Amino acid sequence: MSNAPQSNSQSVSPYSSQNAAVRAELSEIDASIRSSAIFFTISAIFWLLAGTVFALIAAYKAHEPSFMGDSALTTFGRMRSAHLNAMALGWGNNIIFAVGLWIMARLCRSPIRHGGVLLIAGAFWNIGLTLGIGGIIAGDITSVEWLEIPHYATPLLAISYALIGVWGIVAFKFRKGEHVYVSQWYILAALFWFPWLYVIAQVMIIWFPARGVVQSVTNWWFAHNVLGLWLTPMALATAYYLIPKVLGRPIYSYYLSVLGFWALAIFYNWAGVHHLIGGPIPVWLISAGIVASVMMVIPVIVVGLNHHMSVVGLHKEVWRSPTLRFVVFGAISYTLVSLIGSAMAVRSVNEITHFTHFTVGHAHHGVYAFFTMIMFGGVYYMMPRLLNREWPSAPLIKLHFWGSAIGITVMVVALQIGGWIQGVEMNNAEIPFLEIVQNTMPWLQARTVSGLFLTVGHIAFAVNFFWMLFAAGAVRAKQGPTLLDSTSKEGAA
Amino acid sequence: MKNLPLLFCGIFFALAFSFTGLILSSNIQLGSLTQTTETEDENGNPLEGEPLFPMQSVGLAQQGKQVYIEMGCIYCHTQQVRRAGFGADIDRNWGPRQSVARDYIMQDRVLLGTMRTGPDLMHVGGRPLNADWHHLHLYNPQITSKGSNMPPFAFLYETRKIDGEPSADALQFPPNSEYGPEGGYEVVPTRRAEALVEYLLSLKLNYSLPEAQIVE
Amino acid sequence: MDVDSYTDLMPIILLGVVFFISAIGMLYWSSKRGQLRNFDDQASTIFTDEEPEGEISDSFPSK
Amino acid sequence: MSEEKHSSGPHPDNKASLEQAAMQDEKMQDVHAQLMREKEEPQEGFSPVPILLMFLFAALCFWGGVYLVHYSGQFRWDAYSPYAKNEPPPVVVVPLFELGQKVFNKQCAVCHQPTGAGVPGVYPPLVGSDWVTGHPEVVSRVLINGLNGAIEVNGKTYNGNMPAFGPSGLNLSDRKLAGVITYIRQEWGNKASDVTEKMIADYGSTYAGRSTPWTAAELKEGLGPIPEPDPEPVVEEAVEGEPAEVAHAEDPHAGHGHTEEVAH
Repeated sequence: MSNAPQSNSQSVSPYSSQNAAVRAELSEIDASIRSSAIFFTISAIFWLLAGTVFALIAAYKAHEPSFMGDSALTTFGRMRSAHLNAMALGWGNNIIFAVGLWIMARLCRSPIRHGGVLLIAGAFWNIGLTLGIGGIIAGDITSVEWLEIPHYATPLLAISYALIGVWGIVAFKFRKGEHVYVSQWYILAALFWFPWLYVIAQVMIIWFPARGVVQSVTNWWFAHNVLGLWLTPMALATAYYLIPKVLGRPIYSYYLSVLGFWALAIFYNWAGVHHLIGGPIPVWLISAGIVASVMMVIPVIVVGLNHHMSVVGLHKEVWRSPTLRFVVFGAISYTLVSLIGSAMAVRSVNEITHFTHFTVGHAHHGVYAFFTMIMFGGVYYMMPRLLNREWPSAPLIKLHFWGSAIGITVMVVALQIGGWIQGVEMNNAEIPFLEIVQNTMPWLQARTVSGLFLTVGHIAFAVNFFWMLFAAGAVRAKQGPTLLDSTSKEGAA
Repeated sequence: MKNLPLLFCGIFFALAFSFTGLILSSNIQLGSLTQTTETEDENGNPLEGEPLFPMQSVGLAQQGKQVYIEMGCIYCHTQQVRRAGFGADIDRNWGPRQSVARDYIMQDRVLLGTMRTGPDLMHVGGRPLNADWHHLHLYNPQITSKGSNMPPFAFLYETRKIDGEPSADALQFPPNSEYGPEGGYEVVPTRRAEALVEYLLSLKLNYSLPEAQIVE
Repeated sequence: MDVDSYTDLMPIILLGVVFFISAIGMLYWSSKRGQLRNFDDQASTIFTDEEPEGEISDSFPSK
Repeated sequence: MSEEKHSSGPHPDNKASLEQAAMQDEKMQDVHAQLMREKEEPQEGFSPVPILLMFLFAALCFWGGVYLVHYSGQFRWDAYSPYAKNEPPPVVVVPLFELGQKVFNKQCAVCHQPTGAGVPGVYPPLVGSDWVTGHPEVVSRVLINGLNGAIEVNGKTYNGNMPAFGPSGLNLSDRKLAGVITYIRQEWGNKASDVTEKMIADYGSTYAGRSTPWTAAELKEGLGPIPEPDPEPVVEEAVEGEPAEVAHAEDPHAGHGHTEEVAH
């Protein structure tokens, strides 16, 4: 890999004769969303680190059960749930509110209105989440997967989320440009879907519990759609925006992106029931879930093709750009994880993988290798434009990339091999259960090791970020001029 | 698409489509299931005089379920038995038959679970494991199942000095086991431990339902 | 396929049909309004003169 | 407002020269001016979706439809198996001996060991124990109500307590009790007669009231007659008197194969 490229202070093409109004408008947009985007990014990184700590505890406890086993607060069930909520609602939502809304603001071509609303809502979101995760650890966990936050914290989350959702729609309403770029569809759809999902799930499971198994159908309709209709569209929106933007080349086929968007909207919705294959629900529900999960191959191939064709021929640039290194890693992972997901939904495969670590590996493959890596890329692109500063250290970015990439690859491979073995052995009644537990131990230990890699990556990311945010040195080191000129254009390789 | 209304309608219908198709329809089909007898008469009503299943869990077992929820047991244990021929749940005597929707209608929180790091517990009460075994297992799983990766729940138990006679419900540790208390002390389950074990023992799938007969 | 098993799903099927018809209607209306024409130039809306098409706009910070 | 883009032919330079030559006279120039201001012709704007993709999607949709309808169990709420047809699942009757073996391995092997040898000093053996192979009522009592206190088996005394498996205890069905007793009376070289579900039902009803486990002494008293359909040593060809509970398809002898060659 080429060593640090030559300094990027001098921009290649002469300062183009852009009239001041349009230039000012773009910088105004970035300025208007700067405070909220930075606030969300900071809280996102805080939750990322907190979630990583919970993850390490839970992963280590998986093969050393007596570790921190003497108090109810740190029992495995609560640590895992705290990790899940810290990551999904803490890191995931905050970084979406940062990167996603920044992209929305930019594409709406108009400075955002009432930025303050975002800040207030963001503050409530983080307070609610802290209260919620504290509640989980204290023992008020609801033991409903993806909805573990106790009832006293969820209204706070729902309201502050609705504020942000409404803000997004208002921003879209007052957009200037006539065109609606594909990222905007995805962001708008996600901003609309998540609150509806969240409110219905809360009402039908926690507040006015439905009768019997309908709770589980609702639970998994919600939980899978959090991934499919909230994290995935936001990550795809970021990829659809950053890949063409960084490479300076329009998306391969805009028509494909329309097909991809609507196919995802229709099929992903139904796929959630594949978490209950073999479970106590009518067989037609399961079959509908399986069909929808397999049909998900269509939007995945379409998006994969679209992104791939947009990158073809510029692989060196992709490798040289920190943003695209992460984003393209994420885009490739999306195709891979979705194809594995569709395969997992088929009954004969599901019979083996259903209750095993294979599913855990798949979940991390999707939520980390795809969503989180794209969001890392988004931050690497957004921050210089918000702060008018460059990232202080390239080696830290590379450390972050390799820490995360190796970590997630090791984790996914280890859990999915271990999970497959676990599944096959579990379906063979001769093998006593304790023996299966023994056989999965080495793979769980490998997962803990991969967790260390990820931690290194996250620390490198946080150090680099806060160094950029606070250290005055970074500004001096980067005497690059203001945002608009110092878009560190690479020599026209 | 260029304008908001069209985009919005599409987005709304996409989710409405799956909400009605998955949630509403399962609520229509399963939302009004009632208890019934093991076999129904020809027009589908429960037979008089026969016990109605599934039974409502009450008393200590119900409180035990709250402990089960608070400890997050569902993150390693499931409560669903897959049908014969799809996984080896019945062969592993995790239950005499497949668990069906009606088995869960009396539960205010359904705890199906999705991970089997530990065995399925739907029929754990029907297995030859008595309360003492469960208490020892919960206190420290290494006692009964060496090498298990289940965390110890010793905080549900209280180690106290024996004053005179050891109390009746003190845990019976296997002879000179390294996990037992030192001399002069005994380990007694707290109320939450007793409730949890009562709940585990109440988890039984020993009844048939019209749509799911126990076949042996 | 005994018919009576569908009766309890009838409301859902009707709702599904309504959705389907309105989806086709919207598609027809949007193509009438010309929203499905010339997609591709929308793809270039994200380029501005500061970050024009054809230029790489991100690279590793030199240190 | 965005500057006119030449039609993006691969080599824009020589295309331009062609256009220069064509537009010499003034009129052409004016017309051309209007043309120049117009936006490009709205071409269809979609690069051809690889046809292969369309075939793949069509195939997927077809598969989806077939799969959903085929494995939908007629969309019935009570259809849980993808192969659910209309009629109720066939009731498969397992011969007593096989059923007994399964029940034994599940419930009893924990203490009496799969070999039936028990644990010296702790759990009494079942192999060659006359309590087991003796009067069927004795072993049935033990299983229905349980046993505690000292019991002397093959010369050694054992002092444990056996849980009750009847209604007052772990509540095994009559059929399972009959199965497991038949199994232990005919496994590991034991040669004793079947104990049928009906016998267990009779014993069960007589001892239903009893909730305390037996002691060894009590076991021997008040034994009823051995039910005649299955006299101990003499085994007829096929047990006519019995309702043919062994109703599975093959030859009824199969279920009793053991007792035949066992007749001594």
